[in-house]
Amino acid sequence: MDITFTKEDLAFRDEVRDFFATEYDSSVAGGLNLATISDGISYKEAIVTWQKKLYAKGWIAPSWPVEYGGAGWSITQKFIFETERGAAGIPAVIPFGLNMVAPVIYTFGNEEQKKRFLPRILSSDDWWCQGYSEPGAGSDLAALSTSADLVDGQYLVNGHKIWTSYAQYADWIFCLVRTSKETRKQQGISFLLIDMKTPGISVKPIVTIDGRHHLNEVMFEDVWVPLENLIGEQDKGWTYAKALLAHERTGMAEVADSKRAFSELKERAKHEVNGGRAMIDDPVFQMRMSDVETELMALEYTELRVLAAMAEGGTPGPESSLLKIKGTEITQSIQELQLQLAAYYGSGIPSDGQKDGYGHDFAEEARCGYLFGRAATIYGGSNEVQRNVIAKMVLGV
Amino acid sequence: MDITFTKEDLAFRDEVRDFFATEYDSSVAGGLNLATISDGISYKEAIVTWQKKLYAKGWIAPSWPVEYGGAGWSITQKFIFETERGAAGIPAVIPFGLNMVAPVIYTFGNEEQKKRFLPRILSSDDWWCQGYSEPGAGSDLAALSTSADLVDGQYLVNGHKIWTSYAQYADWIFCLVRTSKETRKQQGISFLLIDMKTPGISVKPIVTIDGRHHLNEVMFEDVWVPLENLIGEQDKGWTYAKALLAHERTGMAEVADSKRAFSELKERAKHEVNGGRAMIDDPVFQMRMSDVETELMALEYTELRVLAAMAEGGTPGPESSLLKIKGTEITQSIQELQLQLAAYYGSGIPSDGQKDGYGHDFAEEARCGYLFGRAATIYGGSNEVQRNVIAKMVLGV
Amino acid sequence: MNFQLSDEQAMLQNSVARYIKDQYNFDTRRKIISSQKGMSSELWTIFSELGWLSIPFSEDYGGYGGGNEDVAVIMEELGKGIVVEPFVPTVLLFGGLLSHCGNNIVAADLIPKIIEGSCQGAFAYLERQSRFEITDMKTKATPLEKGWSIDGSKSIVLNGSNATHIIVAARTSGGQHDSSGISLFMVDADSQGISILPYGMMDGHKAANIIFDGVNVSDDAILGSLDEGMSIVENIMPQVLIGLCAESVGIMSVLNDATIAYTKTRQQFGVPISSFQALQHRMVDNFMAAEQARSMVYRALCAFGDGSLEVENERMRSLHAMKIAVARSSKMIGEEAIQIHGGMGMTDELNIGHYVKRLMTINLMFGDGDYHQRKFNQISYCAA
Amino acid sequence: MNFQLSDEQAMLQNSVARYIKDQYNFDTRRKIISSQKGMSSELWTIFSELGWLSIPFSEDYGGYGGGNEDVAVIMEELGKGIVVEPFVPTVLLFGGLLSHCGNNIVAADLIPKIIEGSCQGAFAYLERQSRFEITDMKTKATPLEKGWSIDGSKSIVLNGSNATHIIVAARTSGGQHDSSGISLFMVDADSQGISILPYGMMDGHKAANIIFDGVNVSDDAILGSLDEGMSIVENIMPQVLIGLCAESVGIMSVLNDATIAYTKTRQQFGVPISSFQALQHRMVDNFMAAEQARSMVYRALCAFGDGSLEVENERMRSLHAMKIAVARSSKMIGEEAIQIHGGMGMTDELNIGHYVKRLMTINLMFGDGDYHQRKFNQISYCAA
Repeated sequence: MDITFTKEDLAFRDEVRDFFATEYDSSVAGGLNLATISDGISYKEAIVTWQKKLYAKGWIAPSWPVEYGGAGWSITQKFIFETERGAAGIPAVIPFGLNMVAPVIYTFGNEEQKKRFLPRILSSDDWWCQGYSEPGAGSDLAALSTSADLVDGQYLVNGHKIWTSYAQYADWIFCLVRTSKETRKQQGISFLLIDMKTPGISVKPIVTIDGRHHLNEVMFEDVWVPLENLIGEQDKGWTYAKALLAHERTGMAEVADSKRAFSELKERAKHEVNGGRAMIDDPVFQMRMSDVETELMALEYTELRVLAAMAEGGTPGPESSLLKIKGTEITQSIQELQLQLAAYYGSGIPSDGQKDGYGHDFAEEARCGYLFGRAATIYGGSNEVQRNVIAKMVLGV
Repeated sequence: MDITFTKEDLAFRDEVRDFFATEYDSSVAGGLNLATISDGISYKEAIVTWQKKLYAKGWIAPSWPVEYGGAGWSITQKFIFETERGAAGIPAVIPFGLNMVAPVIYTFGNEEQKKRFLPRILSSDDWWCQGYSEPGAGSDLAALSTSADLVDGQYLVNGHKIWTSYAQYADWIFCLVRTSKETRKQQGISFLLIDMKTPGISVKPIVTIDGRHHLNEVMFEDVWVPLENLIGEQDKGWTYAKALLAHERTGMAEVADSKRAFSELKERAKHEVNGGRAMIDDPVFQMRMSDVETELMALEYTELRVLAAMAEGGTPGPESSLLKIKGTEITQSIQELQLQLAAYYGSGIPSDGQKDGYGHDFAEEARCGYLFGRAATIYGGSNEVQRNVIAKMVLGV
Repeated sequence: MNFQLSDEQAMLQNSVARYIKDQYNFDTRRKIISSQKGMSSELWTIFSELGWLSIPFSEDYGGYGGGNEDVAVIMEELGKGIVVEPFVPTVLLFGGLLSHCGNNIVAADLIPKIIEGSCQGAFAYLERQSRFEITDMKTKATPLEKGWSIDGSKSIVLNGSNATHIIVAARTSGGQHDSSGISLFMVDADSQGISILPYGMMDGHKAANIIFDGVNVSDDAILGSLDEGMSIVENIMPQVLIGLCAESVGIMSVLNDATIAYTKTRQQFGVPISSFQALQHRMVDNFMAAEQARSMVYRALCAFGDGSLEVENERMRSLHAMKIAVARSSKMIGEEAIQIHGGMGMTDELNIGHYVKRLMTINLMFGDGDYHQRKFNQISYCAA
Repeated sequence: MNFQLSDEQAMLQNSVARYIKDQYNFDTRRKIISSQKGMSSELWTIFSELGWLSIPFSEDYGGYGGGNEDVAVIMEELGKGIVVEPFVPTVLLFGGLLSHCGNNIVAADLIPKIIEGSCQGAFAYLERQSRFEITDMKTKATPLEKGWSIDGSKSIVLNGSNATHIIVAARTSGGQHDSSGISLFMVDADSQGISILPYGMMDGHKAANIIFDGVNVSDDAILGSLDEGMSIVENIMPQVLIGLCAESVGIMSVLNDATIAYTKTRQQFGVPISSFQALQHRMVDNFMAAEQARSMVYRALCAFGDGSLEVENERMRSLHAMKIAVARSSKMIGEEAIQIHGGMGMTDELNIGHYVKRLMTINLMFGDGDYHQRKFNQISYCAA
């Protein structure tokens, strides 16, 4: 059992820390604050600007195989990078291209697809979104019905995807589509890459309960997609998507981000006062804080255990569902405490000029974080479905 | 909306209070303290002694129809009686005869059965126990397999009942038995009264995790039971038993007893000290106490709402499952806090002479209460089954 | 003993329920919220005509003479429609303070106007630093040769942008944290020196931050006794809290019903999700939580009822316990309603989130669950 | 980075696990518990022969020279068998104090005897009023012309009735609540003036209340420095707590496995109850709780590991957090194991309740979850 850091590890940590301190400047940071932006484009620009800096440094996709642009880091280095990223308050990269479609492309795609798509994903020149869920196929993803019929050597796609994050910015969408209606469910599904500029695609915003526009519906009406955009074999798409799901879930623990959020919570609890006493000195609020912090401290090591096992050659198993469940529950608990700190002030939605001095200073971030944060236990396979997965695959019941 | 007390109500309260203060003397009270008794007989004697006093006063079965010995009280009077009983620390009457078999007898029994059994139940001359559960039929009661075959005008009973409280004291047992094997489940079950002295009956103690003997197995090996001991019609027993189940559950809220237990908890929290501070002054322990007390305060009114609706002519519906679930959960929460107060001292099981001065003073009651108390959410239809009942009957899902 | 509504109360309930069902659907509400005023003056007039605005006021002022129970009845139904019109700030808060201030001249002037719908009121008490200890107050009223000058900044004044009259709490003696020394002043909303910064709340209601910069008022503007303003506020709190909690109870019943209904129609893995036992048991817990919260409102109603035998301590315990129980139940029910509705529950388009946000806001008004639990503990548990 | 056992640790784990599986079944344990001594001297000798009793001791004294990880390995396996022999009181507590007291003469005398199984030790520290603040101490050692006289009463001295030697904590200066001024004395169990009142614990272990009535000891009996006894106790706490929590982790894994297995065989309504989704989800929560507790033990092991970069504050935070997490997880897992086993879980005959009672007892040793959470809060959160 060993999580000590070598001299090389410590040097790496300093390098990461320096890089973040130098490159993550306030222009980028301001644009990335979801709670305060009012203009979607500046958010996208900030993301791309930041991701291009990581790309230039060679750190944009550390987990990829080295041959495609990965960093070849040890588990310890990945842990250090994530820890420093969280501590610096830097958001994770947008996952749809880098962590979701890219592994499918480099694992199951052909050489031409790799050459065509991977470089532009690395450089953040293409923004990807995910076309999995449908109105009738949420946690029961295999019930999807968007069809792709092979007509004259091309796919004719018709259907309706939903809950698509940031489709409004996207250049490409990766979709699960039904290519065979003979068989049911998992069989007959294919994995298709679709250019968002193709005629017949329309994007309709979904405003969420935080009052913002993160999500979309994407409609396909007689959309022609070239055969070369099919990943692997037709009707085998479910296998490709599924291979990556456990991978996706391990990323959902979001320990580094929760640690950051928690330290912000502590800072705020020093300044919020009730009856003359800082909330951080309130024994009851302290218990609420340590209820969450101790769960987070445990999850940090649970994640390390999974990562260490993966480094020994294992692939993440259904245990990764634990990381998703606990990670999202902890994220939500921290958001709940942020909102509790904001108190009644958190209910008001003043415009910018009205915030200072009236208690709305941090309340909007707390409110929006809490409200949009409710989605964390719903998306990516709801926590109910994750519990089903563990019950079946781990407990064997 | 009205829960005010009339002058008559207040006079009744004083009468009840006086009666309890006078009649529930220390000899009875000592014998009824389950945690401190070492001799089963003295427990039974204490119970019977106390119940005979209630009988003499006419208060042993207030909820029975007046014609059979009930008190004809209003809901308010019942509430007052229960509240005062709890406040005085007096346990409820043993329910098997008075609250469980008696309503079946006076509702579905014939005149001869009423005359034979009801008076001796009222006077506590007969001690009854309940033969429902079997090793393969717990919460799924209808799966029971104890058989009663009609042979020469008598029933020949063979089978195995389990979890039978206080069978070691019992004169009679009321049983659900299978009289027809043709049909499945609920059909073919009959309701039979069996004299515990009948040859072929054996009782085997079950020691529970508190180290005590409350429960038993009751084995029937070729036990002959006269036809006259059958309640109502053969094969209709399930209907009779079920009619009383909701009735039984409403009694499981145990609000008055939980209020008493809570006030004892508060008393103890004044005297248990950590680092020089009484636990009752500890802000965190205060929160744990009020988490429970506020649930209890709500349940008191939930029960009143159910009782008031019953008084308006309704029968207790599946909502009574709520009283059982919440009531037992609250009871357990109070027991958990008692044990938390007892701290490490609660782990020791010293003999009587060793208790004083070493912290074991109240710990044994706390430990035994907690451990045997785990059964509350299992028996009487487990809380899981109660949730199924509400889901189906109230929510309609 | 009974918990039934009287015939009059049942009629009131019926009338409010029917009107809201017919005339206040979710689209109507959405349009009202997005309007400049954030409320409908037409509907307010109708509320007046239907007699709703007169409920808690004394017959001496032309009111219905209703009590806490009547307020609970109407508030539960307003909750079911998540009505955003300013019943709480104008009728319960502003009107309540008028009814309890002992100043018959002001009350006789303004209460009839509230009842007829021509007076909108607001109560400005909260400040940036006060959080839930509202006596933590910096706003000062300084005596002039004649009258007073008020200076300070107030946060989240409900109905602050639509109010014609504002009752403002200001310190007339003592230090920032003293519980006494606070007085209530009646000011016209268009008085010189008042700046009003309006905004919406997450529950769709309208509020404002208000700056008082040398606002001059006469001695008559003081409601009740000098320095004793907080005792008037304490007197109206039972009715205000009961009303808000009854509103929450109405909302919880809507959310639970909607969630159950949704699970019966939503298909997953080829069956309605209502058939999943894990969801069933959670919905049972939500059902029980709603019933427990309702029982607490009944308990508080009984504690503050006319014939109540409860001593003062038990009354306050019931009041705090109600707010605690409602906070606990509505957090669970709100979060579960969204979770079980899945993606749909996250959308602004569906009404679920709007009900939840009203529940959340009510929980934060006049102290959250933890705040009331601390107060409850203070009066319930001590070693002495 | 890795969390794998070394080859030696894997061998140790294997050896303990195999021995307990083969030789320490539930019936054997039941017989041991009901015996007068409440432990098996024969097995203790075998534990010695197998080298288990030497694990944490320095090679200078003939020990194995193991660290916290080795202790965790053996304790997890002892937990799986709910072994009642006094490994904690004799090896970890008594032996740990000897190892850390700095008195080489006493250590060199007694540690080899512990390792060979001929010395049973106990640590008498708890008193009636101390609860979890063990420095709340009335027992006094009064200086004599030569040596000391000890007077006082100690509660729940683990292994107190079988111990040949007892380390007793007594106040040599300061007042009842002072954290300094406590010294540790080594006394023979058969010294004049000692009365031992033995009894069983709910977890089957043996303990005693011990009265010290003018017990005379020499100056040599003091372990470490006068008045500085608590610093020795603090030094052994990490290993003691890690060991106890590892034992709980072992128990939780047994309970979860047993519960899952039971649900697969138990039929209700014609199907195994493992098919009920509500139970499935709860068993998943139990699985997660056990994993989280295990992770906390690993975290504490890393924090107190040789190459740890953690500052003192982070070490103590990890230690408290481990005890908090184990308390939280084991309360849930224990209660759920009984509940899901239904009536069977309530019986003394089944092993489930016995595992649960050991979990409960461990949670109460050296501070319950709330106690450690307060300590965690003190060093984690403050406005300054």
